[in-house]
Amino acid sequence: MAEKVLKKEKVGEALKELSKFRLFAPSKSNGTILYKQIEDPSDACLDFGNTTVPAKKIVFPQTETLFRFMLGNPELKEKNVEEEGTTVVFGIRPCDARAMGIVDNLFSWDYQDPYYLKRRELTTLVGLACIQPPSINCFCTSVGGEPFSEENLDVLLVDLGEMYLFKAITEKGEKLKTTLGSQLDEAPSDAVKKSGELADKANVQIKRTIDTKGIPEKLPTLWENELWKRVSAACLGCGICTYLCPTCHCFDIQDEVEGAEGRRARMWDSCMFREYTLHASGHNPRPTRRERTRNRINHKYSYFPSKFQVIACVGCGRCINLCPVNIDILEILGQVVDA
Amino acid sequence: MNGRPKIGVYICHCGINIAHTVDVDEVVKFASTLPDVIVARDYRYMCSDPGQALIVEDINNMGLNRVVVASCSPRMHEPTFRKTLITAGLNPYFLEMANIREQCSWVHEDKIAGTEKAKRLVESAVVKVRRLEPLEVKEVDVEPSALIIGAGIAGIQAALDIADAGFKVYLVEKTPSVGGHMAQLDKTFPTLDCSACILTPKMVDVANHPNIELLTYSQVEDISGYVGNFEVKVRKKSRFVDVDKCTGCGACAEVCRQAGRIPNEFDEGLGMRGAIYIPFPQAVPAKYTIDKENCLFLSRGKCGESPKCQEACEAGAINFELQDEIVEFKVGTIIVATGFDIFDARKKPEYAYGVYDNVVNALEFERLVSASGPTGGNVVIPQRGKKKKKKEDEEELGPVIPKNITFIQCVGSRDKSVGNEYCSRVCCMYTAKQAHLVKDKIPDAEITIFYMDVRAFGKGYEEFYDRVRREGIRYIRGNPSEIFKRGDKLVVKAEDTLTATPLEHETDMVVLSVGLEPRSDRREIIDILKLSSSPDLFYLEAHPKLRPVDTATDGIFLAGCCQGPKDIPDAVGQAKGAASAAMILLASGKVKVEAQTSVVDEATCRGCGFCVEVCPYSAIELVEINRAGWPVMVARVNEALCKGCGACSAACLSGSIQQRSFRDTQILPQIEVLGVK
Amino acid sequence: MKNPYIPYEVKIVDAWYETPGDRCIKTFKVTFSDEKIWDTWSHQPGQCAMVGIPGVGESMFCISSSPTEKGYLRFSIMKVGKNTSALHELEAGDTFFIRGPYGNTFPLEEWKGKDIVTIGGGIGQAPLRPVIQYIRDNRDDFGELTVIYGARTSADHCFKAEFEELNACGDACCHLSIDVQEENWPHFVGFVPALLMEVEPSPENAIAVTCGPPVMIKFVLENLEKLGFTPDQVYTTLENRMKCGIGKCGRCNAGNLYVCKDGPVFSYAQLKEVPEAFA
Amino acid sequence: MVDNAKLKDVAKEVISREDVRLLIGYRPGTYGFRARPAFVENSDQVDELIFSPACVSNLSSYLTLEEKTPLPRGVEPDLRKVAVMVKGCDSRALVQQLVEKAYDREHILVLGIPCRGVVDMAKVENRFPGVISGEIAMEGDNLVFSFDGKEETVPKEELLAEKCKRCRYPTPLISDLLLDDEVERFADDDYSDITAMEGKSTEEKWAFWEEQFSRCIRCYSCRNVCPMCYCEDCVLDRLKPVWARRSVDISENTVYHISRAYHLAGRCIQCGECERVCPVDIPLMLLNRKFYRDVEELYDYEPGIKVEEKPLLSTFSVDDKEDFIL
Amino acid sequence: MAEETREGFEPNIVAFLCNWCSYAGADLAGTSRIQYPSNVRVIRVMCTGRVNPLFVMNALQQGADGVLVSGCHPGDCHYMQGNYYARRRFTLMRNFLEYLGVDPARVRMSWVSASEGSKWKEVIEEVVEGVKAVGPMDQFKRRQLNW
Ligand SMILES: Cc1cc2nc3c(=O)[nH]c(=O)nc-3n(C[C@H](O)[C@H](O)[C@H](O)COP(=O)(O)OP(=O)(O)OC[C@H]3O[C@@H](n4cnc5c(N)ncnc54)[C@H](O)[C@@H]3O)c2cc1C
Ligand SMILES: Cc1cc2nc3c(=O)[nH]c(=O)nc-3n(C[C@H](O)[C@H](O)[C@H](O)COP(=O)(O)OP(=O)(O)OC[C@H]3O[C@@H](n4cnc5c(N)ncnc54)[C@H](O)[C@@H]3O)c2cc1C
Ligand code: SF4
Ligand code: SF4
Ligand code: SF4
Ligand code: SF4
Ligand code: SF4
Ligand code: SF4
Repeated sequence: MAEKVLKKEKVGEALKELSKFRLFAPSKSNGTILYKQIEDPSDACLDFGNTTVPAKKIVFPQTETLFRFMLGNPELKEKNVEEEGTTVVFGIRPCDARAMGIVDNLFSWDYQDPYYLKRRELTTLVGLACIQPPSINCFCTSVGGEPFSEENLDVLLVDLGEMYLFKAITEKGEKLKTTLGSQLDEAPSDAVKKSGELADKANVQIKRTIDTKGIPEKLPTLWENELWKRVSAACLGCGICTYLCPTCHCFDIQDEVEGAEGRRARMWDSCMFREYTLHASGHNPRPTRRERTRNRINHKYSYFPSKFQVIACVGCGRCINLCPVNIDILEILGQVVDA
Repeated sequence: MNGRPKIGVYICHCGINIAHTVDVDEVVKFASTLPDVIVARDYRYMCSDPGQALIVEDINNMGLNRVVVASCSPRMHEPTFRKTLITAGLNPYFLEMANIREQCSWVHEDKIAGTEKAKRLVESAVVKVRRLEPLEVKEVDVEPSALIIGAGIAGIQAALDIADAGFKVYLVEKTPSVGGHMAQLDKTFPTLDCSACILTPKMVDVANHPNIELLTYSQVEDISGYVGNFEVKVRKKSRFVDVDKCTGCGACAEVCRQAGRIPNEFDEGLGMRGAIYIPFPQAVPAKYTIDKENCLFLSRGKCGESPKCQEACEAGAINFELQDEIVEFKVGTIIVATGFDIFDARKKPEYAYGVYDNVVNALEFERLVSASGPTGGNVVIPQRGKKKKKKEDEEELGPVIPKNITFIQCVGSRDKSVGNEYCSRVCCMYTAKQAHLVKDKIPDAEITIFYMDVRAFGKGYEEFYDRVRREGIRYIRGNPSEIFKRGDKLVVKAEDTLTATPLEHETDMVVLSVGLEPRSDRREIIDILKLSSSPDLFYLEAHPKLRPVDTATDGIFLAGCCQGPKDIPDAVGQAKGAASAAMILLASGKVKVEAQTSVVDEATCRGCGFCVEVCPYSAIELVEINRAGWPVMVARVNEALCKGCGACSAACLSGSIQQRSFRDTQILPQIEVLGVK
Repeated sequence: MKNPYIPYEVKIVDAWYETPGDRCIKTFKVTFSDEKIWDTWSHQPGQCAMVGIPGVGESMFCISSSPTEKGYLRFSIMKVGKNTSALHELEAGDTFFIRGPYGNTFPLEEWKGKDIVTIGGGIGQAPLRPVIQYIRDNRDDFGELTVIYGARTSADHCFKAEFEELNACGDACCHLSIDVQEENWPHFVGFVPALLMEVEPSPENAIAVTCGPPVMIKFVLENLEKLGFTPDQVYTTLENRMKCGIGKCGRCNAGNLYVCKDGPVFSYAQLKEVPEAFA
Repeated sequence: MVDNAKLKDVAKEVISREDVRLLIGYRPGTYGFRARPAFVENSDQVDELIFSPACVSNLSSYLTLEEKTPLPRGVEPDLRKVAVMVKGCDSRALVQQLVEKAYDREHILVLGIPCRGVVDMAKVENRFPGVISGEIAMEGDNLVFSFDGKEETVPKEELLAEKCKRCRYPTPLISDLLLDDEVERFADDDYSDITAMEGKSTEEKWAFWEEQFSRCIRCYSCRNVCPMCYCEDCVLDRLKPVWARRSVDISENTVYHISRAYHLAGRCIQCGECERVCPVDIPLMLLNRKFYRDVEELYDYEPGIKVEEKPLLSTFSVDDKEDFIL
Repeated sequence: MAEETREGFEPNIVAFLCNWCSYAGADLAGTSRIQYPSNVRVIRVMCTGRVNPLFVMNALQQGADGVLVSGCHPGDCHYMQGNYYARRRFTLMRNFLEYLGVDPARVRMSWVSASEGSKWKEVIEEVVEGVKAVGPMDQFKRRQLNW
């Protein structure tokens, strides 16, 4: 099977071709890298660390209509995701793609979430391997990932300097390869080898690591441990660490009305918010940021693994990088290990 | 428990007034499609008896629990329809009106546009009425008594009027005697009656009136509560003289070791007194007072072998152990009559007041011309600071009688440079009066008055001014720029602005006609009663024209110079006005309080006090509550004080204080339906 | 595959207030607008449903009727916030929407042949009512039924008529309480945990089910232990805030349990392992 | 620069006091050049405390952020003092909190840090990427970065936080203990950013803000970090009434930002925290500085300067400008 | 949207009127049969002091093209100070909205006393003209993006 490459000068063309789908790629907006639906290829920016907001927002939008209705009319009009058509995410980092795989567990557990699952089905993920870790807080290798991980990706691109190695991984990937046909070129013979070398190099560049073995089992034993108070003291209770985490998936459901028309919609929610568990009576089972932080870590590193056998963290480092007060999941895990 | 809102919408034709430019049928049709509207009807005259009966019937038959009337302005018929609801047994606040006449049919000829607007207004009323809550119209009882603060002529007059009407009055005076400034005056313009002659009987009446409880040498410490129910705390300062025993004989004062050493305030420091004293012979009550600061025994713990006064007092009234006493009582209404201060002429250094003994202010001059004053009514140049050690000293120095006296008007009035833009309203007249009195006493005196304008607006004033001018008094229009001494004469430098000639005028004595100022201690009362001040810093009336004796706070009134400069007739007139306003309350015995008041959600209030600051009626205070074990401050509204303006609701960031019937939850839906086209 | 977020319309057959006041409780008896749905619908005591009005929102309530009561579902709803206020405005003939049934059920099969004690407080009686009703409708399958119930005042008692009837027909022995004495109150005065000690049910071949405010549950559990009930003889239902009801939205978890899916019914034995359960 | 040894001594003394329950200061962060808030409850924890130009957080936020859980009956609340380290800008938050009676003056103990500026961490990380661990110190007008065994000096101007370049009050306006000599004002605000924005056309302005607001993910970090946003139940979270819907789109985001900016009018003390924490780099200071400038210009009012000051919007002057009123 | 602008555009303006002056003034305009454009829809409040400037934002979001707040002349407020507070609040809010790119013609304030029926008409005409000139307001409007 001959490998293909995408020459850098042809990226624009390729994106043009792909923009017949719902195409998302990283884009620079006011200095911030965010996924953007691309109509003009020049909006895309492939020379980036990682996006601030993870690609989860493409398959699990921050606000999403579930159904619509007219007030007083019993007919409910379900939102049809199918209409959105094929979606391509171009340049997703391997950790974000892995994260989708993890979140799939949740949305397909027992009740099937039609919106999420349909969109996943419609989406092709074109990954971009991390030649070097986008940030010093990347720790994917500690939680089962890798800078070159192919998990959940349909295509993996590897930056070889002049060109990207284009590696189709799944059937969807193969299809995309066909779509791109003329934009792709035959890979030089050493491309795969070079890619392998780069992968090895990338792996060792991950500086901050932790041995997560045993953490899921240990966490429940530390319920009342002092450490929770210490690590959460500075927390602001904002939504950064959760909204920006590719594996966080909590949502709220609210009805909105516009004149006689209305919709029921869901929107991201965060376990770090005070009102997340607040009862109408004023009672709150997680009354302070200590309980909320504990829940966040436990959820990712204990509850989720106990239910789905996988840690709900891909080590993307966003929650560390973007936490305004330097609350650091690696430090917390370190303390869990040491406790 | 709440059932579903069942709204009836009633659209009035108002004859053809509405129907002419609003398609009433269409509005009815539209209204009946709105959520929760059970019935929508139209009628020729909704406010007519059959119109109202229609509503009552529907309420009774269809179980309506909210009513929208779309007709004329709520300013016209809201009370009418509220009564309709009451008749039907519904809370009157479940009513909302849509003004489709004054603000629709009468102002828009275009029937399509008018109808469209009428629909929107009806919809807005419907969404609001749906969210209205039942309110209670409360009445509170009025305690049949009044507090009057300040016993100058204004306070005295108000006290007498209210007491005569049969209500209890507490009259609180800061100084040892009632009387205020008027007691210090000699004769009063324009009639020249002697001040003491007309004031003293009133002072005595106050003391003897069975309905008046006189609290002199006392100060209000705290007032809480609201109209009809004020709780008052007064500190009666210790006089160290048992007033029940003191006969006012004055034996004590004679022997006081400090006698003649302490400037007497009543005489503006021109006369002297001892540490135990009575401010002036006609003082009411005629009881002696020991001035704590100057009494040797009280300030140093030792007065010779033993205090002489105590020995001298046969009644045994002097008791150094006496303490301040706090008295508390309830009143229904309050009149503030705390009067004024005179302008401190030192603030105009060019006039050298305080530098030369022969520059005096007008109040000092009143004491000088007063027969009961320190000079026995002889106009002499006062010698300040030279303490009369012995009686003989006085004779030695001999009084210096001025032959040339100059008055300067408008000192501290109409003068932006000292911050007083206003006219003090009495200086022109009392200057004329004083000039006349000098002429009486020293017929050959040369008298000059520097003035800016002469304002003689009152009854008999112009006549009086004319008379004085004819007595040979020289009026020079001009504002002196400087006073200095040349030899033993004073020189007044000025410009005669009528002739535009600069002049230097030599004289023996200058009298500064100082203006009236808000009292320097006025904040005490502001803090206790939360009164507002006008820009001139006098207490602010509720409306300058229509409510001139009222304050923003129900049940609190103003009388006399505390509200602004006045002469005696005006002060008395206002006192009578305030008294009658107070008596209306006292006589009716009840006051209705606003129903659309504000209310605080204590669970979310953050105790910032923004609402407290903006409330013009001081109806909100911060109180400490226990929130799940923690002490926190939250706002609380006194519903008897709240007038329902809603300013607090807009000031509160956390949305914790809401005006009933105008809550955010009630207004936002209105905005929503009116915003949509 | 049916979209689990889309609710069914139900019609209110009857509605009445159980209790008065600001936080009043109203019971709704409803049937599906589309009768056919009954064919696919089946629920068991302990299960819940999302109840809502499009344009207002949804919240979770337990179905307070037993599957043995055919042709209708019951909900008893306390007015506490946005949805519940809107629901309270509805009357017979009106409609709202439900989806479900959700959650697990009381293991009534396993309880057969045993004595059952229900201990409820306030609106917490709502999930216990279907248990009681189920036992009444299968009376011979169960042993003795003891009903312990309390509320702040006598006016705050839900299901008053049913308790009287229960006692009268001898299906169960009911013990009622209020917090402070009132005139003409013939029953116990005090808190529910105290009443429990007064009644002193025997743990012998018995199951205890409790629901109510968190503090009450805490002391009831303690007292049951004192009476000799072992954790696996005691059941309760949890009411964590939930939005989806189907194990997605995240918030209802108590430790690693999804209350909406793994619960709301739990045995005390299970919950003892979950530190967050009674937070 | 505050001497860190002295700082520790003072902190030790303070936290040992009977009437102090907590001391909030700074400690080194977990990576790069970062520093982070430290919560010291006993003297053993004092050693980690530092102050350096990396100490960007405004710690006064924590005075109002603390969640008070319901106390069991019979348990007395712990009302002892909280000691807090504040820079000049941060101290103004304390002043404004006191203006708003957020707590009693006696409940706090203020350790003032006369400050010569802190860094813009984003700029620092751009300049020295990939540094696992390092320290920043200020020497004169230079910042000295030490990491991986080396030292680099950069003029402070280059890496200073924007707010420091406009700081009028480098020395705390309120403090019980000043940890260093007072610092002279070294900068002032010319509001050139605001004037530039005002100079744009209506269309340009909205185009700019629309772009900015559309990025907002409504993580509420800007609100939660803000020392002046401490309502128990923010109106923007409320379901009854709904001021801002929960859904995230340009309309609701705009409403969120207008509401918050208006709620900060005459209250925002320019600590810059909101803008610093925003993960998607929305120039929030450009919003609240507009109010700040207008308030200063129109009403001669600066929040967070005097404890006795009345809140801006709870006062008025009869002569307030009204040229736009018909 | 921009196309339907100007030509035939009838703006929708939400007005907040204090009960004592402006509402009474508007009533007087009615009693005097003074004709004016029908674009303004009034919400009555007791005092302009009640009007939260965020109401303006809300109205613009809900679809209004302009907002008017009208109260008693300074010094005449029935509650003495309400209009002074309102003046401050609205000055700031108006400047701010302008700064965001909302044309200031959309956010107006006026003093209309109970006796100024004809002034009310003038105010309405000026406000309506002003808003007409700048066209429909759609900046804050809910765009039903995800609908
Ligand atoms: C030099 C001069 C000459 C004048 N000549 C004339 C004239 O000829 N004819 C004329 O009509 N008018 C004249 N006036 C004006 C006249 O004095 C005033 O109109 C009159 O005194 C006003 O009376 P009042 O009761 O308002 O105030 P005041 O006389 O000032 O009385 C106020 C009283 O309240 C007391 N008080 C103040 N604060 C408190 C408190 N907190 N608690 C308790 N008690 C308090 C004071 O001690 C005082 O007794 C003259 C004024 C001056 C200055
Ligand atoms: C499994 C389960 C069974 C329940 N059974 C009943 C019952 O039978 N009768 C009854 O009266 N109540 C019951 N509740 C509680 C009921 O769900 C809440 O009282 C209700 O959600 C309040 O909604 P609201 O919109 O009126 O209040 P708001 O305060 O306006 O609610 C906002 C949102 O908060 C959530 N919420 C608030 N309080 C609670 C709470 N206590 N539990 C869960 N979610 C909450 C809801 O999602 C709601 O949409 C049950 C809750 C759960 C989880
Ligand atoms: S850990 Fe950090 S990002 Fe997460 S909520 Fe707390 S402050 Fe925000
Ligand atoms: S928990 Fe943090 S590191 Fe892990 S996936 Fe989420 S954001 Fe990334
Ligand atoms: S303004 Fe609001 S939050 Fe502040 S004290 Fe008043 S009610 Fe409470
Ligand atoms: S911090 Fe930024 S993204 Fe988060 S709510 Fe504030 S402006 Fe929006
Ligand atoms: S709005 Fe921003 S700059 Fe102003 S006080 Fe709050 S966090 Fe600081
Ligand atoms: S935005 Fe307003 S209501 Fe919300 S926390 Fe800040 S000040 Fe309070």
